[in-house]
Amino acid sequence: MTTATPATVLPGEPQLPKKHFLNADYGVWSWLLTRDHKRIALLYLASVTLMFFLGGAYAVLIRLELITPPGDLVSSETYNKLFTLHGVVMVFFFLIPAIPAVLGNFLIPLMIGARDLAFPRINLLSWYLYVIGAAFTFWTIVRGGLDTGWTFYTPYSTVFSNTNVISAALGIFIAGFSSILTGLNFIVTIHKMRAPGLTWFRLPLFVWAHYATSLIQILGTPVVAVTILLVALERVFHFGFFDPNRGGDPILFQHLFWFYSHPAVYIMILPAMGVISELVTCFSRKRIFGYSFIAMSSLAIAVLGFLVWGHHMFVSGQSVYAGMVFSALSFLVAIPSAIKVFNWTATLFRGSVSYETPMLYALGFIGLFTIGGLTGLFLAALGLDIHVTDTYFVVAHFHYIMVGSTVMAYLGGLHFWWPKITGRLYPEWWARVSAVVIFVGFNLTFFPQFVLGYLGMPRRYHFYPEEFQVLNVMSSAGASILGVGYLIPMVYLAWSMRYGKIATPNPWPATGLEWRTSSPPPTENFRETPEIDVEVYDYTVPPKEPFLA
Amino acid sequence: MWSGFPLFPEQASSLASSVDGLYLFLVGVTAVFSLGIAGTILYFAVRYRRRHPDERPGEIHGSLLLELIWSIIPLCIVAVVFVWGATLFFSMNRAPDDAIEVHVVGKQWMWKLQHTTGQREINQLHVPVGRPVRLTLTSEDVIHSFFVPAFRIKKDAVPGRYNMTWFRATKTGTYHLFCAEYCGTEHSRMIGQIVVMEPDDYQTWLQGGPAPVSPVAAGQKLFTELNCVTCHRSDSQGRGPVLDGVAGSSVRLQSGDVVAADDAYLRESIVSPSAKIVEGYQPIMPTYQGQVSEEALFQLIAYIQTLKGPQATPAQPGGGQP
Amino acid sequence: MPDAHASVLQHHFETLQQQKESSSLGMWVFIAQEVLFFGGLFATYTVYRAMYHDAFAAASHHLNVTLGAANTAVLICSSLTMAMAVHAAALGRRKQIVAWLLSTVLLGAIFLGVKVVEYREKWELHLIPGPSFSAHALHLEGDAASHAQIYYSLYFAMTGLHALHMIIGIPIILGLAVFAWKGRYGPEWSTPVEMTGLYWHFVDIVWIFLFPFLYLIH
Amino acid sequence: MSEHVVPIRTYVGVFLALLVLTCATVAVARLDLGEPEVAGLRLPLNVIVAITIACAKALLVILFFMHVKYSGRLVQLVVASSFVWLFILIAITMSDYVSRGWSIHPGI
Repeated sequence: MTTATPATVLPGEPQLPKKHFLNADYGVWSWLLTRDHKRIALLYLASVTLMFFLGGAYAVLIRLELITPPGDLVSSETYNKLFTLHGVVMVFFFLIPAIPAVLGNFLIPLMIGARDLAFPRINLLSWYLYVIGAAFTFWTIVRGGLDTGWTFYTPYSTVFSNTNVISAALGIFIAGFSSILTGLNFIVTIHKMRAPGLTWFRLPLFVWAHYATSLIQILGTPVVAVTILLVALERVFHFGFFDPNRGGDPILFQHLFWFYSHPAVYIMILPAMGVISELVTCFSRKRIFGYSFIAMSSLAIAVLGFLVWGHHMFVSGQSVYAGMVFSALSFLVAIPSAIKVFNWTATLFRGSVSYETPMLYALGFIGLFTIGGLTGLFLAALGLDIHVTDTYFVVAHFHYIMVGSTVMAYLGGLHFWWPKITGRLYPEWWARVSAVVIFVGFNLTFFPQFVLGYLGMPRRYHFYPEEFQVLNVMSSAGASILGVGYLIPMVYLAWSMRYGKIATPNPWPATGLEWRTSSPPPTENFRETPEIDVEVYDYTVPPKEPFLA
Repeated sequence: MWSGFPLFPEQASSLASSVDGLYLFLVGVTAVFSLGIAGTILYFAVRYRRRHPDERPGEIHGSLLLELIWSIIPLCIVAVVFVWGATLFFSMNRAPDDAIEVHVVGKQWMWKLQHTTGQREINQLHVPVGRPVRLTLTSEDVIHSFFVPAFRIKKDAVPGRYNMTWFRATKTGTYHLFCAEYCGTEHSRMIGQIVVMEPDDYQTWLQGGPAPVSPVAAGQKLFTELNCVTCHRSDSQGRGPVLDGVAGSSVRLQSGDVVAADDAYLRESIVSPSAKIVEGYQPIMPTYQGQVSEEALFQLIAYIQTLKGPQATPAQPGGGQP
Repeated sequence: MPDAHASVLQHHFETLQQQKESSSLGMWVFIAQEVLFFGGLFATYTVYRAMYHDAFAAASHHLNVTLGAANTAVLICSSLTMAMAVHAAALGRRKQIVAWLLSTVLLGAIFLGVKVVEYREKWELHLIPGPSFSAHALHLEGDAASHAQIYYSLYFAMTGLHALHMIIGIPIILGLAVFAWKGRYGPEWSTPVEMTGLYWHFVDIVWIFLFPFLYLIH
Repeated sequence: MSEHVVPIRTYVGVFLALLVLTCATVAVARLDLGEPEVAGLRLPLNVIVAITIACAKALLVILFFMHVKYSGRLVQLVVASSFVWLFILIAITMSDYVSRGWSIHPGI
């Protein structure tokens, strides 16, 4: 370890503030009944980490099974449950809440100079809903799992599956409301709680990104909630909604499902983009290039994202004309995404670039997001999507976006704000190593899957033809590296909570209000309400003094 | 395990090379952009690395010109890709008129296929090289998807409706058939083969085995057995519309709409007769949902398609000539 | 009432005005969410009504238009009483608030009572979707009966969720009445009454669409 | 914004209008207004009238009972966007169903 143990505090060394949100109160109930957004963020951090490793365990089993063509490790039934639960846990219980509910929750009030989110009780309620949703998911697992795929396509989910669709559906329904309430809280907070002088175009881009995300959470999530409810009604009470034997249309389910679940991808990626905007400016020590274009592109992605869901249904028998419209609109989403990538790149130009761990993650993000985004074009192109949809090409594409990009940004952000959250520094050397290991492991795991997909290996296959084995072995080998890469930060971050070097209020140093309070911040965030007269990202001057007593 | 380690799928249909063309174009675009961006980032990151801890670079706010350039150029590229992809998609959805018809029923967990000549196959499809083959797909239970990577085609088999796709094989050989839509426990075993044969071999194959009953003949038999003929008489005196010449015509409905009497319409009229009532008739027909298997439905429709209607008189509203 | 002022202002807000505006915006965002929640059902309804128009019309003829219309009137009345309660709260008329709130609850209960009567009728006629569903009472057979079942599935899902919203609303209003009786609400602070009012009016609006869509299919 | 106290007269007026519109929608449902064809599109007048009346009623409730008429731009924007998104959901979903029957041989 490169960091010193805090046995002795030398004079002049930074010290933890006497009172901060972590030691403001003690005991289990001071956490479980807290209304402090920072503590709730940490509750979320613990829960999503647990879910991440649960989902990751499923991924390990999937990759182990796929080393050989015949299904020799687990039965087909089990395999189907593995990928289903991997998807359900990762999508609904890790990726969707990860950045908003952990980093967003912690940082939005700090970044806008507020004492808390607008509705602290509702914020706590969100976490409890999340936990109840997760509990239903655990119940589903204990009762024998779920085999519908995370997409719950009818009529398989409503009529044919023999697994625990109801409890899983309820879990997702409840977790959905957790997501809705988080979005609601963010929207109101960003509108109504900004510190004096903090106008919209002075806001950090992280806040803009979360605002756009919240719009999707509010306007999309209820639709999937009610759709899941209809699935449950059809399954339990034999109501007729999607069952073709009773005149229902299974494709209608797909419309309703993807109306949310496509924008849900933007719930995962927009906050990640917000994180990257913060990291790139801080470690280039330079104003973000094209601020308003990045801010507006977040909103554009949120709005356009709602108009493209039918590109998941090009082979389903959806009308050819609807397919064309969806395809055209899908291509349009590429533009705001491209704008962001170009602006981040341009931010480096004539900057003062340093390579601390968060920046390594940010640069890794840009690379992986570029590939993930560009392969999205393959899937939006009607004639080509026909071949690659439902193959490993899609699997690779969305893992580049959802894991390669979102998880990279999440980890980057976690490292960046770790000193703020815990008041301590993580060990830089280990962190850099793990960032590189994750980047390499990720590419080894998922790049071969593009090739596999174009060769025609369908997704969700337990058995596969022998000619696909080499690429599958490569992918599994990469996954083992990736797995190690994810474990290392787990270990040293936990270690640093106790033994890490004490951080100053602004260790990087960065602009942004969150860096102008102590690390960790006091419960009320700022001793006095900050007043803002310049926009964020002003790196031409040395960092401003913290608002400390 | 290294034997046959392909990096690119075989091209065995008329569409394959066009799909690959678009694919390779996009691979090129992806390579240019991602290498370009990665290169620029690496160059900037090294060139503008921090040389002094207190370094304060100058401000750059942005550039409208650059924003416009890097919005418009990608927009032009995606416009090209859209048109390219859509054109391909249209040709995939428009089967040539001289195509061989094959009816495909997906079922947990097998593919049942029937040729117009009557041959039935399971998880195997024999087709001649060079002739277009039109597949009409449906499912008995959950959604499946008919995927032949070497042909670059895929189409869902959705219960309760007909989907269509087609291909023209260009190379003899045996190719993978996969179910690409997750359909339950044995999803990954719902696989098969497409055997593409020389036309002569195909003829031989057709003649081998016991003489099959053609779908039309089977359909005619069903038509009689199910007493369809009682109401659907060809002399316009029946209680149901005359079916002679109905296939492929336009039918005017009670609601005033005019619909094309394609396979999907004929299927719906058998399983959901009340959904579209022909003008001038009563909704009295019982449903055959659940009583007629998907294969039998194909046979009935094949038979109805052979009912040509030269004798259709203007007095027949069911004939559908407005 | 400076004391009341201090007690209702939560610590993380600067001013009461900010707190009120936040609550109001929060409630509206919640209602936007509700619109989309019911929206999924309305989308399903639109698709199937276009697909199976005749069966939907036939099935809907078995709903009791008189009861439906009466219930619409009851709900509109309850919206009026709710609006009056909000009005009284803004003026701090303690007894009036309680009276208007209780009449809202009463009207809500009448609505639900009528709904129970209607549901029971459907139960007796075997019009509850599921294995025991029979379109016999509708004089429909075969596929038209299946499509009528889709109609009734939607009918129960939509009116059921609507009724659930009312069932959630009623205890909240009762709670408000208790607090109003204790004199919590006045010109300084009546936001809870206002917000519940918004919720209740939203529930009314859902019914305003459900009534013609379910009862009045031509 | 919410400070505005609406006169009781307005509430009663809106209430009466809502009742009248309810009676109107029931009455109209008993008539067959037919389906005239305008520019190739058949317009089911009964449906159109029913939806129009329902929208008018909803608008009255939103504007007056829910005070949106007196609220700030932001609240109005929230209300408008929720309905715009509802429209997106229904309209785009229906676009698939409407165009499924369209031929892909557009006269070529």
